[in-house]
Amino acid sequence: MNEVYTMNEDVLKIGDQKLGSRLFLGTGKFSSTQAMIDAVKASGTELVTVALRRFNRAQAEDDLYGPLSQLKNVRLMPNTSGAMNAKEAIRAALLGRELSKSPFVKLEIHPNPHHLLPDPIETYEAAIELVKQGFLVLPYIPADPVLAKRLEDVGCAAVMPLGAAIGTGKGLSTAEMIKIIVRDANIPVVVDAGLRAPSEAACAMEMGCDAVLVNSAIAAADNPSAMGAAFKAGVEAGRMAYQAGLMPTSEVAVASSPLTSFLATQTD
Amino acid sequence: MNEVYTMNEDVLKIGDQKLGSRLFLGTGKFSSTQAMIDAVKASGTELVTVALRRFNRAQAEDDLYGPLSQLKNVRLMPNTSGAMNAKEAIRAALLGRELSKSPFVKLEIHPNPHHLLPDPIETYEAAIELVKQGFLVLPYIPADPVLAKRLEDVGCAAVMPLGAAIGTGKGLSTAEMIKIIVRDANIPVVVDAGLRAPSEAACAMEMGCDAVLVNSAIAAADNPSAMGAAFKAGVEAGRMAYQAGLMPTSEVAVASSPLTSFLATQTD
Amino acid sequence: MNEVYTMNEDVLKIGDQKLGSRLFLGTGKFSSTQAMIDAVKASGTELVTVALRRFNRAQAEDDLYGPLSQLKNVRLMPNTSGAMNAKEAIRAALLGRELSKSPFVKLEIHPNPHHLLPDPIETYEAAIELVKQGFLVLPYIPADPVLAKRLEDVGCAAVMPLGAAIGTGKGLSTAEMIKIIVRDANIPVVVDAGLRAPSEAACAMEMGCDAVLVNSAIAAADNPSAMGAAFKAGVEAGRMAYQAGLMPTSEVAVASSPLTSFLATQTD
Amino acid sequence: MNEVYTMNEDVLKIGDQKLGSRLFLGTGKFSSTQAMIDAVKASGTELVTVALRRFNRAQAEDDLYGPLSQLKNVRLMPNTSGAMNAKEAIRAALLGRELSKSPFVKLEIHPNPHHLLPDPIETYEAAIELVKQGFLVLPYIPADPVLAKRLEDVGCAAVMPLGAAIGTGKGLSTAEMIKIIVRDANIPVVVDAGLRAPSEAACAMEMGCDAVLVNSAIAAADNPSAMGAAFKAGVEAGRMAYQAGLMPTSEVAVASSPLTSFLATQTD
Amino acid sequence: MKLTVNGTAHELGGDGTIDALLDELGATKAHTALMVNGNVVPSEQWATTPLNENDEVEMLVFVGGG
Amino acid sequence: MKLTVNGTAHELGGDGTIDALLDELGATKAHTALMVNGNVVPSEQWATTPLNENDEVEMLVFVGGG
Amino acid sequence: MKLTVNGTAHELGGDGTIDALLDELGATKAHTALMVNGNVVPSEQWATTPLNENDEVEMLVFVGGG
Amino acid sequence: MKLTVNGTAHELGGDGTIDALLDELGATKAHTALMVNGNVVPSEQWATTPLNENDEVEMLVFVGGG
Repeated sequence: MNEVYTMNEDVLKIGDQKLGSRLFLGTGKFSSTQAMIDAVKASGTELVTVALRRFNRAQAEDDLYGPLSQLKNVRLMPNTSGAMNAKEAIRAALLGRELSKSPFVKLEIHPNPHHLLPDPIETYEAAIELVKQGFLVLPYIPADPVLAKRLEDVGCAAVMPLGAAIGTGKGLSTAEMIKIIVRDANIPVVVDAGLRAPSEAACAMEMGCDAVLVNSAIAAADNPSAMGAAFKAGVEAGRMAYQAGLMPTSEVAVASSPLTSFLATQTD
Repeated sequence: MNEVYTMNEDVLKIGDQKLGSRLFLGTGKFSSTQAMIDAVKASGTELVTVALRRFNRAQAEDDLYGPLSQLKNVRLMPNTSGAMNAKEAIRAALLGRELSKSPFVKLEIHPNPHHLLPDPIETYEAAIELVKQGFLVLPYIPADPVLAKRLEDVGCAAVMPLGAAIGTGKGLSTAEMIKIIVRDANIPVVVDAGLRAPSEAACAMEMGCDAVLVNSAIAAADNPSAMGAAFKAGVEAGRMAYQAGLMPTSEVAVASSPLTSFLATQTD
Repeated sequence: MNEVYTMNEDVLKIGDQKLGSRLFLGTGKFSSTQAMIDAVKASGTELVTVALRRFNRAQAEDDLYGPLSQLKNVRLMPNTSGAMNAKEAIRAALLGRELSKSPFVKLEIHPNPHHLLPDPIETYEAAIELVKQGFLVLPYIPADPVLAKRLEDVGCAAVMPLGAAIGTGKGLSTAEMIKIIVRDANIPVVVDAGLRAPSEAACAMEMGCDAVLVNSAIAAADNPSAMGAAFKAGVEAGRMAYQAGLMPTSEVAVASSPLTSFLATQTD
Repeated sequence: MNEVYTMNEDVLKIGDQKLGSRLFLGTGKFSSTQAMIDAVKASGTELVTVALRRFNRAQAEDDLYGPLSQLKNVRLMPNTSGAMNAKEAIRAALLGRELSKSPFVKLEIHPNPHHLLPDPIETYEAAIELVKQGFLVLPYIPADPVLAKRLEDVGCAAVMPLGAAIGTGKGLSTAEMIKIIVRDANIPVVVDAGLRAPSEAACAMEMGCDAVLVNSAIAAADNPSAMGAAFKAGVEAGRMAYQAGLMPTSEVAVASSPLTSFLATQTD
Repeated sequence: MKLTVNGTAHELGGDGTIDALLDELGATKAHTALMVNGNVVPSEQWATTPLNENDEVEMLVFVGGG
Repeated sequence: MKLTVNGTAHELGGDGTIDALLDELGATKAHTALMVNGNVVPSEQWATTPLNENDEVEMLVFVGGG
Repeated sequence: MKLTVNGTAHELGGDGTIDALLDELGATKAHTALMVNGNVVPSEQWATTPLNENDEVEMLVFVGGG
Repeated sequence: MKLTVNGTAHELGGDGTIDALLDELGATKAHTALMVNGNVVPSEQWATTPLNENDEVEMLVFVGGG
């Protein structure tokens, strides 16, 4: 199929890593591990995020190490959720790398549980240290073009501005700022958090974003696996459209049919 | 692939006709007949619109009868463009049927060339007559829920409310009214005109629309064929998402990772 | 005050009638007649709508004839609510005129109680007859530019396109179509239904609308009288801005301060 | 007049300072000093921003010290425009205070002339120092709720999140984030930059913002003085509406007129 | 005589005019509009207009409306 | 005989049928729809339908349209 | 020896190494990351790293996260 | 003495104070803020503050700004 062919050739590079899919998946909030695994497969993602939690013998079934390690062609990106400041985030990143042996880290520092929005000051400080320690740092950030540029300047592998607060499903509420981030960035821009529908993922890609990270929208769908496939198609649609070049908008109507007046006869 | 499988089973019925694709294509504005044919193929559409124009020996290459008749699995839907009133539209419909032998007619009556917006009064009158004459009538209409319902009541096979004025690319500017039309309709609802991007087509499908009709967005793209494929994916993404059940939105953030505080140590 | 002075000179003409305020008020949904009267006064409106209901001795206090007739400088515009078709609307208009002795009629025909959206076919038919009978007809219509033009052509005194469904408070959901109606109209355009906030009323006026009709937003506010004053200010703000000429938008930032670099010293 | 009375009582406190108007004005971009003075008067503002520029004998007429010092009841808020980092911003603030003898400083650090968006890291650092030096610091910031909270925590007198990039007139593009800032803030929230129309200023106030800062929209209007009056009315409208309590929105229509069916007769 | 007034059966006495009906029902004439069998009857004619058996009468007043 | 074809004056020779007109103008019959004085004429009737002086003929083909 | 493991008091026996602790608690070593007093300890060192009285140990596993 | 004033070379005469410089350049003192080598100098000190060879002086006034 035309578009699949396009997709195969359209590799996303993050640092020295190559990904064949521009859809990243979060693994939280699923009703079961199996539902998560099915959605990951249907989505075609090659990069999934995971979180760390204290070992608890009584909840062994929550341990995703086993199930995820069986997925072919899917890499792990541990996040630093729970970190309230740079020091804690660095600790979380080091722990995550110990387990995942992955170069990727999703740097997230959100001190306020009510909105889970990222702290730009702590995130900036942590990013500098994690880059020094050899991580491919993908920070979850506010849609702040100057912050995004400064994180690029200190060596982050990508930036992940939010579309809206985690789990709200309010979509690309920050679109105007994301457009500026994309225009100025020399590293991949990934929209993270807030997306609810494939149309929003497609829109982010049409704006020139390089990828999107989705979790709640898929995990909380009535049918997570079908929604994973829907987001896969949406991301591909948006990416293809970006490459195909969208028509310009117009203030006045432009006919798509001839407006000849053969229909009126002199006898009318 | 999961979604392709879904699509295959998800047949759209208009009157007694069945269509495997929920993307309808207009054939106007393309730079060449070949560009149009390629886009039609890439889009996977099974229903394309055509217009009537006076025969002109000097412009024989504009005659699409030949090229279109070679496309397999693609049916024609002649439109009534150029009609200024019900009488002219009925004439155009009859002429189109003579040539196409197709039951479909896109009923469009837009007296004002500046905005090409449909006339509800003439459209309603013409629809009644064309239904009597056995057409599958698909009227291009303003996003007017009462008009849509009345057209359903007089026997139209589907209604095609506009998203925005033809060729403006302003997208789903009438979304609130289209949602009401979809909620009340017992016949297919097709968004026609105004769509610029696959994300907008996906959004229309997520809202529960049954199909979209696209022309300018594909014909005026830098790469019409790739854009045709992009719209195909967008329509499928939106349709799958509608069937998979979108998550609800939330006013407050909902964490997708555990927020345990193992990261702070007593020594911090 | 500058703007009040402007307002005084900025008379709105509907047919041969002159109005000093561009805010029309509906009188329904108020918690009490006194609350309604207070809101009418605070709003500075000079035109209020009223409905007809069967006489019921037990509910004499609902009879607004007395209270409204005591308001100076406020004219009545009976509506035709409850009418399911043209014939009933004409009847309602005649009854309203008997009581109000007013030339104004708000022509509303909305057969569906679930969305209360207007019927374009019946409204058009009724408008023709009511114009013949000497009314100043202000039809409540969908935001349909061709219908609006046809109603102007048959002699309506103004058109009142909806912003959103009555009572939903969804604001100017039909803005794109209303802009086209305004651009083409030679009679006043009044946004009716859907407005929730003074900012939306201001926006309608900035778009070039001639007035707005508000009911639910004021009647259902915590403080209807203060909200009446707020809408008064909003309408005046929008009207003044329209006359003052809004700045154009820009895709790139335009500095409002000099960007001289005196702040960096050679010793930095 | 009701609303004026309300306004008089509705004092805005910034630190220990009291302001009777919730509209702040920038003084840049006006076609002439007189045009600026007239707009300031018409707007009713009590706080205007000014910038510093190198003395140039040949452009003595640009010196606003004289004209502004003659305005009664208008205080100055020097800005730090031109500063590329915290050190330069602190310098600019000290210079501004020397001249203005005003406690207010608009802290703005925007290194990129293409979008003039603020630098959160430098702004945070400068704010800490300027608070120590006794300023009432009003930082111009991205619409970043965590940054806003941290600036409150270090003693800023208010925060001024942007609606859109300076001079673009794109309005409240960051509305979703501004709502969160307002919900969490214990200091005044002032929307700065991006506003183009009084309706947008009204909307910011309806969202619960405490004031707005406007420059381009007034300076670049066809009639700046009339636009100043329009923004005055818009800000008052939005503030009154916020205090009056906006109606909730509804997914279904809610009638404002009785829907009794007296109009149909048995003989119909 | 038997009438239907605002959808309800009503037995009218007096001289059988519209005025008589309004008096019986205690309606304020200046606040009332009236329709007989679907036709509006102007108030000037109420004193002189006789009602007939089985007439459908609608008596209406202004109430709040948008 | 004098006709108006697609808005232009045309002198028709031959046997004066629609078929003759189409041949003269070099139209591909299978790709053409035709209307005489506002009435659609099905192709089956072209061979046998005579045209008359001053008839208004419209000959139409499919072109790109949305 | 007395430890705090994942925030809870724990009395460790065995040879007092991290390995001993993991065995006691039945953790799958390959699925576990570990921190002592805020410092990450690579798994290669678990067999040989002795724990000390009052050490704060955090044992962590991967769970679903966004 | 040689100074750099607002980025431009300037040869200062007089008593070499800031006041002297302002007088030379015709600046209105009450409308001017001043910085020497990056340090703000309050106006009270202008009469008594001597400038030195190669000092960088910035003289600033208020202009329109947002």
